[in-house]
Amino acid sequence: MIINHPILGPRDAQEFVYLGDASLMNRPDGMSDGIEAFHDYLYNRDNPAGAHRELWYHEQGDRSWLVVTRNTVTHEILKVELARDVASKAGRGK
Amino acid sequence: MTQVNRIAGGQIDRATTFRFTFDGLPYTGHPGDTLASALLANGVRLMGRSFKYHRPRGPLSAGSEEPNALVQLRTGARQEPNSRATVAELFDGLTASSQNAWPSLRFDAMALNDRLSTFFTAGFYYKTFMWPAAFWEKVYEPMIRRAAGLGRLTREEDPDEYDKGFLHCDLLVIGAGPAGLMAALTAGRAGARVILADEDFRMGGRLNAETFEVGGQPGADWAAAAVSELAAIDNVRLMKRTTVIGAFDHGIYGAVERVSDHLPVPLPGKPRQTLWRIYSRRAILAGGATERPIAFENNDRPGIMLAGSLRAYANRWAVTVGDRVAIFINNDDGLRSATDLQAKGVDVVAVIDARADGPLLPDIRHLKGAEVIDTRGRLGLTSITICQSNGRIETIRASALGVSGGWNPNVNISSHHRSRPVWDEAIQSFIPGHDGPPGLSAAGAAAGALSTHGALATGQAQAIAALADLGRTARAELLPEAEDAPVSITPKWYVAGGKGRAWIDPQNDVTVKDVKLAHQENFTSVEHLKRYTTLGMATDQGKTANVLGLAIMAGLTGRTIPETGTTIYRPPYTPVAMGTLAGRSRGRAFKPTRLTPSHAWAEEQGAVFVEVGQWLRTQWIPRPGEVHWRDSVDREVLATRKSVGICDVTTLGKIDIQGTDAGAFLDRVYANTFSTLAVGKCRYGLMLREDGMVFDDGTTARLGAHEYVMTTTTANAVTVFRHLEFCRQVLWPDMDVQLISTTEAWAQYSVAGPNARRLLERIVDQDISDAAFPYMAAGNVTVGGLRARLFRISFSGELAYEIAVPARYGDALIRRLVEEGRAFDAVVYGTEALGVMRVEKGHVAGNELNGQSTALNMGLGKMVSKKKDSIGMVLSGREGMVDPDGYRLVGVRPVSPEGKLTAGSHFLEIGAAAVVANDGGWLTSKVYSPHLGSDIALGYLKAGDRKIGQRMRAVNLLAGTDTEVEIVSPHFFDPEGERLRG
Amino acid sequence: MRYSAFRVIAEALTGHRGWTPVWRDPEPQADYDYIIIGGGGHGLATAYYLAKEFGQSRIAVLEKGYLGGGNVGRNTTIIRSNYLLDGNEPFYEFSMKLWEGLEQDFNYNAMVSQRGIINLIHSDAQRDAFTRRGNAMILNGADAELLDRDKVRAMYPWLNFDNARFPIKGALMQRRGGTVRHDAVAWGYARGADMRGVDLIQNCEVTGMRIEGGRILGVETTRGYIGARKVGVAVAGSSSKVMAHAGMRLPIESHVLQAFVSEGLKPFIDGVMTFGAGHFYVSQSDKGGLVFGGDIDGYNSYAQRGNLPVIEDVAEGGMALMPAIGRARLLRTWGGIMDMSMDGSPIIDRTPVDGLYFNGGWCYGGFKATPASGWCFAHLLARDEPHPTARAYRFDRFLRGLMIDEKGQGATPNLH
Amino acid sequence: MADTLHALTPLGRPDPVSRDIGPYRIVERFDVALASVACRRGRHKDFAKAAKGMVPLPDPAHSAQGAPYSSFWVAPDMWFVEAPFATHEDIASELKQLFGDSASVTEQTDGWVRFDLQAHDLAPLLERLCNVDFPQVADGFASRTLIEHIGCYLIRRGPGEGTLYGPRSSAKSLLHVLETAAASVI
Repeated sequence: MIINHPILGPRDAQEFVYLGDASLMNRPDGMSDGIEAFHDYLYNRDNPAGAHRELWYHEQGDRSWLVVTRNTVTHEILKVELARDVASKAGRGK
Repeated sequence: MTQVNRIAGGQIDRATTFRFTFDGLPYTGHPGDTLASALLANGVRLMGRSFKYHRPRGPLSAGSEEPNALVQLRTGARQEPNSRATVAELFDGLTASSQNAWPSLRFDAMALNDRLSTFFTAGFYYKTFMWPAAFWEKVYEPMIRRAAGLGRLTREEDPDEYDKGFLHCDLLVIGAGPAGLMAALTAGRAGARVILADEDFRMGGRLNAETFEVGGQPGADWAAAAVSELAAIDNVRLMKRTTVIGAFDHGIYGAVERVSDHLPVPLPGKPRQTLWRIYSRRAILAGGATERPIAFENNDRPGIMLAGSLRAYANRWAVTVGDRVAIFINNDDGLRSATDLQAKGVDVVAVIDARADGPLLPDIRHLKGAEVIDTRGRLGLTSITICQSNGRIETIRASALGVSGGWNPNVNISSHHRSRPVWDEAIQSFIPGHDGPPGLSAAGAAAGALSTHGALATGQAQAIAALADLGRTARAELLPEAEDAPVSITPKWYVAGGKGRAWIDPQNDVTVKDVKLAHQENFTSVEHLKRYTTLGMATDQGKTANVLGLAIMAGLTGRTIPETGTTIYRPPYTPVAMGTLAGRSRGRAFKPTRLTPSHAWAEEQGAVFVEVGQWLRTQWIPRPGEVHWRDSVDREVLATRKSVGICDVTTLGKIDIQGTDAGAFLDRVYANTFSTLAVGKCRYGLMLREDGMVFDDGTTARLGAHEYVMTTTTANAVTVFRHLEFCRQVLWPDMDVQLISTTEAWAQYSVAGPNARRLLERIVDQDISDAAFPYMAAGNVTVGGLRARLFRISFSGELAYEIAVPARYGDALIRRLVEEGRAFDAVVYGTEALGVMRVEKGHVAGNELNGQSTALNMGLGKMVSKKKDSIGMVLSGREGMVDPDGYRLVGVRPVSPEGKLTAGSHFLEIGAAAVVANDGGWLTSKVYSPHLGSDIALGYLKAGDRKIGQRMRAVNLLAGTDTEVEIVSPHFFDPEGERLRG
Repeated sequence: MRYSAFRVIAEALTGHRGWTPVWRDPEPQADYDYIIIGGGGHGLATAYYLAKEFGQSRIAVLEKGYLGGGNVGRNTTIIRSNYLLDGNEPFYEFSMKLWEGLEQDFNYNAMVSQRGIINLIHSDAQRDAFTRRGNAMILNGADAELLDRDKVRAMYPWLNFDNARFPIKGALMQRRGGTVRHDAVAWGYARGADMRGVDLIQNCEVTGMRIEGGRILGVETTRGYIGARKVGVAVAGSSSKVMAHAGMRLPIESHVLQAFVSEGLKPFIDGVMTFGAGHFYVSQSDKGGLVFGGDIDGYNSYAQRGNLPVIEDVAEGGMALMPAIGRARLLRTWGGIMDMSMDGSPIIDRTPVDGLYFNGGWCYGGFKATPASGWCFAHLLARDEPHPTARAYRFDRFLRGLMIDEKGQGATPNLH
Repeated sequence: MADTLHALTPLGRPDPVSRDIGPYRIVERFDVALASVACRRGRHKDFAKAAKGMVPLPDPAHSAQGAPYSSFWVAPDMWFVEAPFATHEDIASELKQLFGDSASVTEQTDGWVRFDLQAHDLAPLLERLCNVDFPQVADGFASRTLIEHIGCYLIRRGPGEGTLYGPRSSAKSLLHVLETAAASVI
């Protein structure tokens, strides 16, 4: 596979490490959320057959975490974003 | 033997003669020959035996689709089983032997199976061999397994090397027949970066095998001219002997270049083959088409082959398969075989044309509406029996029979993404579907354009389209003139009526009867057909068989062929040597080797090394007189505890963490708190996964207000760094934290033991007295003016430090430490002694950090701060993980000092039966403690914290040992920690 | 029809005219007591045991494609019960015992072949871990042996003992491990179920579930609505898709696992072997092909195909372990979709919907589990309580912190 | 500075090596000091100001030559800065001084082994080694890439000139890979 890195352009997916659903970005707050919220966050997945937002880490590259939107049936990649930008925009802050 | 069947013409170099042997007999051939063409030239038709019935077989084809003529090429460690004689390029001295035959190819005892074939129908084995139950494994299966397989693999290491590489292009053209050449010319002339890959050792595809003209010259000459033109274009790369094996995602194609297979052995330093990963923006599949047979009784004898192959042997290789040739066809293309062979002076005894209509050949006995209904000749065809349109049966003497049931476009690569080919009624075959690999289009015969003109035209058109896609313009130049005969075919799949067997998949011995049986038993879906009969599962993957089998099943079920199903193909296009896929990553180069800065020194000392991930670490350093490894390890431990020991700990992961939020960041990623750590101090940190299990541990030092350096375990250095980047970029993107690994930049040594400070005082420029540099101090120092780092930390329980210098000085530093250490009888210790001392001190390491254990399990539950949010804090509180009866880390000592312990033993109560209900946990790590004079261990024991002082058993059922043990605190050594603060 | 050697001979002598269809192709009825969604190994086994062992009737298996077309049709055929954890080992040992009597039980030769499996050891820590595991196996009534390097060498002298990056130091062996002819398992269960009146309905895809008042009433399919008292879902690979019809999100991701077979070779490897320092496991089929595999590709996928890097990675592992296979050729690759669960272990449990039951999350260990999975799922469906060996396979184990994590990788499905 | 401790190259030798294999020359460089410089969050202005005229800050996937400092981009907001070792052994301290608290600076000199590759045309060698489309990228291109499982930085200085930085601990493995590949493609 080839991932079109937003900064570096097309890069072989072999350079990346895959984590999983981009919902792993939405970590609850440990001081206010409890076990149930963390359980749902960590364990349950939509696991769609189709467009899937997922996290890839460019370990053998620039060490960026990316949010890749990829069709899990065709492997077509629809969108690639820097995870840091996505997280910032989502208000994850500090 | 002489080349009795060599005829005039051909693309072989008669000026040079190659000698070769097959089954020990000598033959000759010429450059340009394949093993099959040379054997046929020498009058050898019998080249193999089939898989199941051991039927005598000769080549069915002249290409990579070959199911029959499989041989063992070369000898010794280079012996290569199942090699297709039809594509094995002849070289001087080639040695080949037959396979799957005993005692000889001509007389094969296992041909008994053929006599019993009425019992050995498709799937018969599912219905028997069940009684008595034990007989399957003891009798039946060993028998079957002994008979299994085709060629033999030697058990020697493959002596050849294999390479891998990467190529990039705008357009990959797969196949260098007329379509591929035209596509490459069109794109190459337009300036695009083109790769033209062809599996053959001569480009041109069918043009080399046909007699018709292109642009007013022989097709082969036109092809050669096109290749010359392409070779002169800088932006075109020609890759002959290169098979594109698969279409992978996003335009990546795998290709295997046979660099040296046409040579007796590879040239020095050169690979046998190279696996290329081709990154293409667009690709054109111009892989041609494969002829398919018609099934009829005994259609598998040596001398019976595809009609197009018969004429390929004549036209390209100047070989006739026999002196009397017959042709059996259902389409016009097959007629060319008759006319070409006749033109070469071969006696064409009859053309049996299953069609009543169509053209009639002059000057040849052309029988319309006729069928071949049987053949004779045990080791090679001697005659065919035909049934004419009027029902007259006639036996005709013939030594070769060409069969053509039509041509199947080589859709294979277009279906590698599981796209279904679609049925084309006009050519009675499948053509590539529209949802194939993005960026791939098909041209020429692969696309169903079966005429030469069609190939040229589609090759050009697809190249123009592909370049247009890329925003480039390619010109549609005038195409060279070429034949454009329409496909004229009347479906004919098999000759019905007979009682004998008619082969569909010759290698796996799948016959029309087997398909009928599958139908009778309701294995009618195409997948069931394949799996039940093994149709298409042989080394050729059904290239000649699949469509035929499918069509026959369609006929039986009364459905159309597309309704019955399609066949799709999986990579690789043709089988690929495992060595090629592995490349250079084998033997000691399987993975890179990581060496520490003291490695050269340790080698000089005769150190024993151990693999720790990719690192090689010193395990222990034997000294003269030491016989057993324990002698060395005990000495290293005792000397360290007595005075001072030095250990290379460079492999521990080191991560530089800076930024104004560095402290807050560490509070999030560690279970305990780091923001409050004073500058110049370090602290043991426990890192959890989000699921609350312990991820890693290590010490982290604060070197400045916004600067920390974290250490990780050797094993987790990479995963911890990845996790920290995840936290920094994804979870808390606005934190001001910067990370960089410095694992390799610093050579780091542990200096431990009562004299550690005295030794280091001789080396470090600064005051490191207890007052100036107390327990858990950390900071920059200098060594002879050189920048260095010093940490006062201990995993051995001794007064200990870790000192780091830039890696280039690591060798000098260990030499200096050893030199200065002589005054203290200092010892250098390895990972074994390190392990002994950490177990004596009760520190968890790899065996306890198994990803299944919580801080509570390790006795470190209090380290998980609830006052702040940190990764894993919440979920570590789940009920199953705070079970008061859960595992707790304990120390284990044998009740008798001689008692032996084994890591991995399980705890049982005294007197309890060895059943899972009594399983109390297990011993995680075991060492011999020279300090205590006995084996000691750590273990996870259920409710272990309440069992200190109790006696239990450590049982190793694998070795039959059962040792009474006392459960103790994991801190065997200096539990109060007085020594390390000293 | 009962299969036997006598029958094979009798049919051969009479032109094979007497063989009858191995299963019917019935039209779906309006409703059933039990609908099993998924005609793969687990679904077919469930239906078979429901009928045979639990005396149930009015059972249908709905299969979207062809019978046995699930992962039972695309795996590396290995059976073993060499698990570490208490939540797993009793279940897999139960499965092993069922394998051992399977062929006589369903009168079909699935070629259960216990030629032994060895897991190679390359480090002291690995030996410690395998010692722990071997003991756990024996405590659970399975068999295990620890082999030293010499014993492994005597068994397979042509492995890379002398020039290895990660030397072989021994192996954990389970002699009762082995292989089974995978398609025959599906066909044997299908035939056995069909003979007991189970309707096996092919080309029937479930497109929805009718749930009212928290209770399932039936399923919508491409062949119309079919009512059911109880519905069991056994569609590993597609679990999330099917359970979405009931509004459920699962602790599962779908991943592609590639597997490989070489050209047929004369006998080379007798048993099953796993490399401990790379991603490679291998056995040789009764036809002579080396059947081997490695890691999953690692990204969510429903594509049933993988990519080149994993093929190369597996080949590298193979060559590192067995340098003699350099000239053996890879013949065919394929990809199956795995239900990768959050702890690497399966789920056989009720769901919040009354009458709807779930069986999935098999990661790539589903084939060896087929008999026990079918039996335990049938037990749950028929009796509404878990089978004793499958009690730990609950949905709520993640919420309660009772994960069954053999590899210790945590909630990272692609690492299990 | 460190006259009391002798230095060894990553290959464990007193002096760097060079190899000539056919047209390919592989030269180990042991005379370059290296440090990572990362811009602190939200401090881009101060950072750029400090760098101006001193440390080039090339775009992603690029390198830039300067004196005494050259640099190449390694990650968002992070560069590796090179300088002659003889005069800038303590490069990290110098750069800390220069950037103040606008940057995080870390010494990297000994984290890496550097090989300079030379030939009339490096493409045949590099296509055997890594997936960088070397003939197509511009001079100055710099990128991390995988070479036989080893993560390296590759900098293109010309069609026949390139620099590789590989992890120091794998120096021997990397050199072996380079030698083997060169022997294979000549």
